[in-house]
Amino acid sequence: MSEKGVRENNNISRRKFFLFFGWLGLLSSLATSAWGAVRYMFPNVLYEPSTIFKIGKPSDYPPNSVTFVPDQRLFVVRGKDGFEGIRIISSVCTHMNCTPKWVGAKNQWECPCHGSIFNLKGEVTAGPAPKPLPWYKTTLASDGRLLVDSKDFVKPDYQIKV
Amino acid sequence: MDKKEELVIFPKSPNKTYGLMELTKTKSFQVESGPDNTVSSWPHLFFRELLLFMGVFIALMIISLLFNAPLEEQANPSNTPNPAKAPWYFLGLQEMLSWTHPFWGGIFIPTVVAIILILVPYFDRSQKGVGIWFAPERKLANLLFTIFVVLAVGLIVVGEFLRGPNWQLFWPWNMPSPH
Amino acid sequence: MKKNRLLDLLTNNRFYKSVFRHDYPDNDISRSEVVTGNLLLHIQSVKVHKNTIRTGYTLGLGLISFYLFVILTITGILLMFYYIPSLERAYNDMKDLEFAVSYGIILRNLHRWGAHGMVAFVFLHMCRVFYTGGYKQPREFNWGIGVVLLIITLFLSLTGYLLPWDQLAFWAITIVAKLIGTVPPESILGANLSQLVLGGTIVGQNALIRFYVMHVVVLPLVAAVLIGVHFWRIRKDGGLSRPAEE
Amino acid sequence: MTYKLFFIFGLTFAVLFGIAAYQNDKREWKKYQTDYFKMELKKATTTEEKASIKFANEIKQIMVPDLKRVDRCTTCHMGVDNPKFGDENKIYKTHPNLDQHPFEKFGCTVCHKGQGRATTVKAAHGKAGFWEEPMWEKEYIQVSCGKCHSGQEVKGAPLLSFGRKLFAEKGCAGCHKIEGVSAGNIGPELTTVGSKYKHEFDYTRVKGEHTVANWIYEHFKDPQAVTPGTIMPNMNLTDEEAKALTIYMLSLTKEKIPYEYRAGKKG
Repeated sequence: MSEKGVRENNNISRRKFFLFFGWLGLLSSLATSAWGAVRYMFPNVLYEPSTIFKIGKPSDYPPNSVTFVPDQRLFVVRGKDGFEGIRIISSVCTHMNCTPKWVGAKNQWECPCHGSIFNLKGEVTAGPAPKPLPWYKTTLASDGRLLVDSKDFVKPDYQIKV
Repeated sequence: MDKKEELVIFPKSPNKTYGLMELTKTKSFQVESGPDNTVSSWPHLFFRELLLFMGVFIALMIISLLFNAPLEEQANPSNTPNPAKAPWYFLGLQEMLSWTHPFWGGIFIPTVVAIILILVPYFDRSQKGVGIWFAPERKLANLLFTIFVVLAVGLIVVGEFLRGPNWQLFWPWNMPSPH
Repeated sequence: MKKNRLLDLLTNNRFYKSVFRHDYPDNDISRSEVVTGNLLLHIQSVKVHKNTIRTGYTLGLGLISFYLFVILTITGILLMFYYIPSLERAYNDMKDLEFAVSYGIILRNLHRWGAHGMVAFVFLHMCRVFYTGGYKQPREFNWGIGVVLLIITLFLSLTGYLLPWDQLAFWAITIVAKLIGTVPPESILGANLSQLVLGGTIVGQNALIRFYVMHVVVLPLVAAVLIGVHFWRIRKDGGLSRPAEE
Repeated sequence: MTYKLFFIFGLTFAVLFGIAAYQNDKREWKKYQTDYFKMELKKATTTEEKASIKFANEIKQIMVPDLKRVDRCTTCHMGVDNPKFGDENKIYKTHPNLDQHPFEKFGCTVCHKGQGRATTVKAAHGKAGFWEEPMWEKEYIQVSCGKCHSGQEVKGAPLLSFGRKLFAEKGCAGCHKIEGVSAGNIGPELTTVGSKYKHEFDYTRVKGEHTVANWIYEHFKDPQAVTPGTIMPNMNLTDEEAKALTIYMLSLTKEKIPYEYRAGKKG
C-alpha cells in the first residue's frame, strides 16, 4: 500500500473513532436526560393528607350504628354483627372506587355504580367487586379521639372496646 | 480558463440535433453541467447543524449548572424595591420613559421603530451588496442601522448598569447596594 | 443472504411501508424516494449553496435562536407539571422546584437562561441579516415575519417573567402594565388595554393566569406557526441570501 | 475537524449530563440523614431495634395549612422528636417541651423563622439570598413567644416579659400607641413595628450589623445617634434592658395567628 493510502486509511479509521464516540456521548446523554425527565415526574414530596388521621371520639358514634365519615371516606361501625366495639371500614368500593351506601334495612353496603353489594363483614355478596372492603387499624389517641391508619388493614374482628 | 473547456462533458456539434435516447445508471443526475457551487445537505449541512445544536446546548448547560435562575422574595405589593426595574430587554423602554411622557417613550417610539423595521426592505430596494457583510455599497443603510443598534443597546446598558435607587445615574463602581 | 432475508422481513410489510412509504433503500428508486420523502430534506433542499454552510456568513444565529426555542419548549412543558399559576402556589412551586423536585432547578435554569439567550440571539440574527443585506428582494416579506418573531419573543419572555411571582417579577410587570395604560386616549384606550392585559386593575390572580395562558399557549403557538412560515419562505425565496454569482 | 469537534462535543455532553445527575443526586440533606441513621444504629440496644432502622433518604415535611407553612426542617434535624437524642449536638438534639408545642401542629418556622421549604443549610436558615426572615438566634427566639402569649409574664421567655414590664415602667406608653396596650400619640405607633421590612430603616448611622433587630437595639441605646433630631429621650438603658425592649418590639407583628394556636386557649 502506498504511503498516501496508509494515511487515508488512518484518516478513515480516525473519523470512524470520532464518529463512534461522538454518537455514543450524544445518545447516552439523551438517554440520561430521558431518564432524568422520568425521575422528574415522580415528586419527592406530596401535599396529600396523611394516611394516619384522627376522626371523632367513640361517643360520637351511637351503639349499633354505621356512620359515614365523608372527608376520610370510611364507615364507623359500632356494634353490629355480634361485635361490641368500634370497627372502621373503608368506603371505597374495590371495583371502581365509588362510594357504596349503607342500607340499614338490609344490613349491607350497596355500590351505586355497578351494583356491588358488601355484607357486614365487608365481603362481596354480589356484583363485580373483586375484593372485600378493607378494615382499618384504629387506636385511641391521647386526646380520646380515634386514630385511624388507612394503610394498615386488619381482620374484620379487629375492634376497639368502648 | 483552459480548465473551463475541459468541463464541457458533452461537446455538441452545431450541425446535428440531439434527443434524449436513454436513461443510464449513473451516480449523478448532472447532465450537461459542470461542477456547481452546491453541496449535499446530508452530511455537510445537517452535520454542522447537529454540531451547532450540541454547542448551544453545552453552553446553556454550563451556564445552568453554574448559575441559578434568580428568585427574589415573594411578590409583595406593599414593598416596592428601589429601583424597580423591568426585564433587561425592556430597560431601554424604561429609560426612555424616565425622560418623556410614558406614551411617547413606551408605546409610540417602539411601535414606530417596529413598523419602520418591517418596511425597511421596501425602502432599500437596490440589489447591491446582498450576501456580503458590511458591503461598501450599503454604507448609509448600515450606518443608520448601526445607530439604531447602538441606541437600543446603549439605553439597555444605561438602564441596567447605570441606574440606581430612585432611578438616579450612578457609575457601576459607585452603585449603592440595595438593602 | 440471510441478512437480506431478515431485512426483507422487516421492511417488506404493510406496517413498514405505511411508515416510510418506500422500500428498503437498496436500489436507486428507493434511494431517491428516501430523499424526496425525508422531512428534513423537505425543509431544507437536498443540495444547498456552499455559502449556506459558511460559518462566517450566518454565524448560525438564526438556527441558535430556533434551537433555544426548542429547548425552551421542552423544558417549559416539563416545568408546567409542577407550576400552578395561583397566588398561593406559584412562588412556593418555584421553591419546590429548587429544593424538592428531582432535576427541578436545572430545568428552571435552562428555561430562564435559554429565554434570555433567545431574546439576545433573535436580535443578533436580525443584525446579521441587515448587515449582509439579506432582506432584499425576494426576501422582504420574510424579513417582516422575522421582525414580528422578534416582538413575539420579547412578549414570550415578558409573560414568562411574571410567573415565578417574586418581587422581581411583580414589579417588572407592574411597570409594564402601567406602560400599556398610557396609550392615548388614556381613559378610553389605555385603561381598557391595561384591563385586558391584567384582567383587572392590579397585578393579581387574574393577571397571573392571563400571563400564564399567553406564555404557555397563545404566544408559543403563534411563534411556532410563524417559525414554520419563516423556514418555508427561506427555501421558497431561494435559500439563504448570498452574493450574486459572476 | 468537524468530526473531531463532534467527538469533543459528544464527550462534553456525556460529562455535563453526568454532572447534572450527580448534582441532583448529591443533596446536602442526605448526608445529615445518613449520619442520623448511623447514630440511631449506635444507640439501638436490641437487635429488633437495629433491624427497624432503614437508611432510606427522603425529604420529610410538616404541613401546617392553618399557618400557611410547609417545614422541611426535620429532613436534617431528625432527632427532634426522638427522646434518645437529648445529649446529641444541636443538629440532632431532641427538642425541649415537645408536649406544649408539638410540631406536627405548629411546624418549626412559626417560632424559629428561616425558610421552611428549603433543604440546604444556608437557605433553610434564611441566610441565603432573598429571604426576609433569617432564623432567630439565641435569646431572640423569645420574639416568637410574644406572637401567641399575650400576658405580662411569659414562662421561659424572661427577656420578653422584662421588655413588656419595662414598656409599662419607663413611661413608653405615654408617647407610643400599641393597640390594646397603650394609647400615646406623640411618637410613632408601634402596634405592628415588628412587621416592618428591613429596607424601611435607615442604616447610615447604625454601627453594628444592618439588621432590623440591631437598628432597634442601637436606637434604644441612643435614639439621637441613630435618628438625629428625634424627640425620643435617651433613657440610659442597660444592654439587657435595650435587648429586652427590642425583643418586645419585634414581637409586635401583623401576623394573624388563628384562635386555636394562641396561648391559654384549649384546642
